[in-house]
Amino acid sequence: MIGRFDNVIIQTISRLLIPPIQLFALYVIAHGHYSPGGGFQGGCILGASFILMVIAYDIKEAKRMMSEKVNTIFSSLGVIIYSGIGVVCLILSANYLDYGILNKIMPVTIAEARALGIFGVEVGVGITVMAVMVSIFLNLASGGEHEEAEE
Amino acid sequence: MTAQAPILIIIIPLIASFLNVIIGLWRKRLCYPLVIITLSLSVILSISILNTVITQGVIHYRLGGWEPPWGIEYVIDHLNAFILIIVSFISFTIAIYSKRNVEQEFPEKTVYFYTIYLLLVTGLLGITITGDVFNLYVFLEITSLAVYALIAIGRDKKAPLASFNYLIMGTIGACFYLLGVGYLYIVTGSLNMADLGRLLPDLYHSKVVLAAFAFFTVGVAIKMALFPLHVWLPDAYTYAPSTVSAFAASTMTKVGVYVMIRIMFTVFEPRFSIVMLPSTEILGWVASGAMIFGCILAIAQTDVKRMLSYILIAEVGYIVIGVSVANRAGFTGALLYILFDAFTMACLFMAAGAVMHKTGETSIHGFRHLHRRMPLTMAAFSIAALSAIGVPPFAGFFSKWYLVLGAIDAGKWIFAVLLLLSSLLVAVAFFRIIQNVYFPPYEILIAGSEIALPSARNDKITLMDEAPMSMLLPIVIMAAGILLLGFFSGRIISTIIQFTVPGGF
Amino acid sequence: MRFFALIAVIITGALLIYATVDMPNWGDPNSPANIHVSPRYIEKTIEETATPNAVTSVVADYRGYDTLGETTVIFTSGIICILLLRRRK
Amino acid sequence: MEFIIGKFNYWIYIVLMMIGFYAMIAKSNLVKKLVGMNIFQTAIILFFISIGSKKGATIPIIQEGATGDAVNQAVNVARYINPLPHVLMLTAIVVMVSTFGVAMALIIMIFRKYKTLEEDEILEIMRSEENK
Repeated sequence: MIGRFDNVIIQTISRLLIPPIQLFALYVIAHGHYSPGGGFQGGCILGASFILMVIAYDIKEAKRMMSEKVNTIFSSLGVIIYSGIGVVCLILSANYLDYGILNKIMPVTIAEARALGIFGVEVGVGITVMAVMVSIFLNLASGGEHEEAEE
Repeated sequence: MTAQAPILIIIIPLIASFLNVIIGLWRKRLCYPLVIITLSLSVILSISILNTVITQGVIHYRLGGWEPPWGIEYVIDHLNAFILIIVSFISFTIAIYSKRNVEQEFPEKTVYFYTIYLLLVTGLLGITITGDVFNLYVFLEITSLAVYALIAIGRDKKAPLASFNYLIMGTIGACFYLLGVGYLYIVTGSLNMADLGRLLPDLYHSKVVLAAFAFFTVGVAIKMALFPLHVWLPDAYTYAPSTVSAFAASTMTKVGVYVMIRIMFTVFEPRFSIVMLPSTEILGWVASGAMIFGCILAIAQTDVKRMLSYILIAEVGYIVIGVSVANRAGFTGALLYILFDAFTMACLFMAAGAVMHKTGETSIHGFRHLHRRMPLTMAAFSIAALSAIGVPPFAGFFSKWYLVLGAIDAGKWIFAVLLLLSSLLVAVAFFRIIQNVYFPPYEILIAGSEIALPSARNDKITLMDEAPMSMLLPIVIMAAGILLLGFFSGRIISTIIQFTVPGGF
Repeated sequence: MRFFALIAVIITGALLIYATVDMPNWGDPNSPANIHVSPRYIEKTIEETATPNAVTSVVADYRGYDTLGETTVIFTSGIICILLLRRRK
Repeated sequence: MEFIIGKFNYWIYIVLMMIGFYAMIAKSNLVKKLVGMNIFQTAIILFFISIGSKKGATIPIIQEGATGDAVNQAVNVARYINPLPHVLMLTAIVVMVSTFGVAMALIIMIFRKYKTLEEDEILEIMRSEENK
């Protein structure tokens, strides 16, 4: 349903805009400890940058940057990171998601270990949200009939 | 290991569902074994949890190590453990059953089907095990989303619309539940069930608490398809793939009832739900409406799956009536009914699905003479049907016995009469099918176009053509369960159910 | 259907208005919701998690399990969109 | 008067929720139902956020102790709004986004099969197909 729409101004501007948007998204994810932000918000912004790509060019072009397979792997990778951090806590003989125990494998205090745990979790959430936003958008926009980019 | 069992039972299927996607990209064939292994692990874990609960009492598990009102806590008492075993066992058996059904109905989507199936099981287990009202909402939504999708991929053209209507109703239910959580939070400031149970008694006069209770009840009633709010159920379960309707029919409504019991008797005290409000009285009448209405509509159907859906509505009515009479016998009957009905419904829907797999139709006429073609499936179907009716040696009889006993104990003769009347109606509904299977009326044989080829048709009928092994085995397991569990009902009551009865009954 | 919807909406609205009468005022710092559980999050977030943003620490640590559920929900919906719509040509 | 002004947010939320609820049940266009669902859910978000507010308070990013020199300074709880409802709504927003995505996917499936999104037209098509 989204056909190619060639417009030099739109394509150039989005080329210019996408890197700062992605940088800002990373900032929002990473700086969630000290300012409003976090995994979900940052992931949404990151996903929006890919969606901008799709709108300015077309689905094939966007898929050359991130194929559907990679996207699917990312969407489950994020949740695996999240639940994996919990499993690491389990293996270190604490309760699930008890990040405080991470100080056993890292030279930090318990509170800092918790902060690190929070950061890891936020990264996981961000990856999943980004991948899922893109995948939902692509499937809804094309009715599920988009083709793989030919390599 | 056993100390961490409460969380492992959730995260093993959860992580398996994430891995399933990645493995599916690589080797599609590995998905089915992965699902079977995962779910068999959760069966083992749920048995170990039940064992721990029986020997050591209530399990408390702090997620993230935070103490309860601040963090999320898992609380597992006899009631949770009981429901956990039902859900994990049924999901395991139906996963075995699903293989051929999935291959036949949507061969190119097996990976995603199994991912969603695992998430559905995770959601149900998560609802059952948690001790936090908001955590329950999150898992409720995982379950609901998964079930909407699984219903929508049914082969029937009407499936997406049925699923959409379910989505609208289900979202209303979930939002009402969330509003209930908000109303409790605004007056107490807590989200933990045990903490709420401690704080609420001082606030029972508050109008906010009353509204919260109303929203909880209506929201959960939508989710478990209690009579006037059941409208989404028949369409959804009729058009869903047979694996999904078997699983959803046997577990989702039961978990809904569990949530209702939890809210009414743990978050609120029985004193509030029974004495201060006439809620059990209202529920009792609503449930008896469900029993009669569901059975009458079931008799009117010609499609077997749709008929079973209406029977399911009636069965929800039975369970709720057991809770609403508010005494020991009634409650015992309700819990026994949850167990037996999960087996019965799974068996009935799976048998109907096996017939659909072989003959491609589920109308009652399609069942004619099937006892020669699919003897085992039909035997299992008849056993389950007799159990649903409540014929003595089968499991359903024992639970109905307690339900009637409870109604009489509470002095509510009218409920007892309605229970028996509705059992009679269920019998009428099922004997229409059983008659078609074993002794089809002669005039039906002549009617229709099939008369043109009597000899060919007879050959087809007499040929034994059972469902494939992976379908037959779960059906037989369920039927055996129905045959045997009834005799152990005394054991089940004395080891598990008698501890679940809330104080004050 | 319209009539039925109107009745349902009016009943719900009446219940909501009835309940609102007993609620604490908006913005009241001493309402139960603001004094029972949440002060701990504000007071201890730096000491216990080294994270000044209390929302982040509650999202990902104190109630981190909810967030795992939340992430699972969104993962579910992503997979569902593929399951329902994807058709390879 | 105090009674009405003091609970201003709650009255607004009730009105919003009733609008959304009505649209969800009564509208026959499927997309309008979804819009109603969104209004309904937004109303709930407004309600939760209103619970957590405190007059004169700011966002819950703790200033005391964050800068190195002022460690162990007691935190004034009344200065910061309640973070918990925000957390709950963060989760609920994600759930709502997901529900909306699934609902849109279902709508596309329905449109593929019936070429319309008006519920009564779909029911008519169903009926005419059954009679065939």
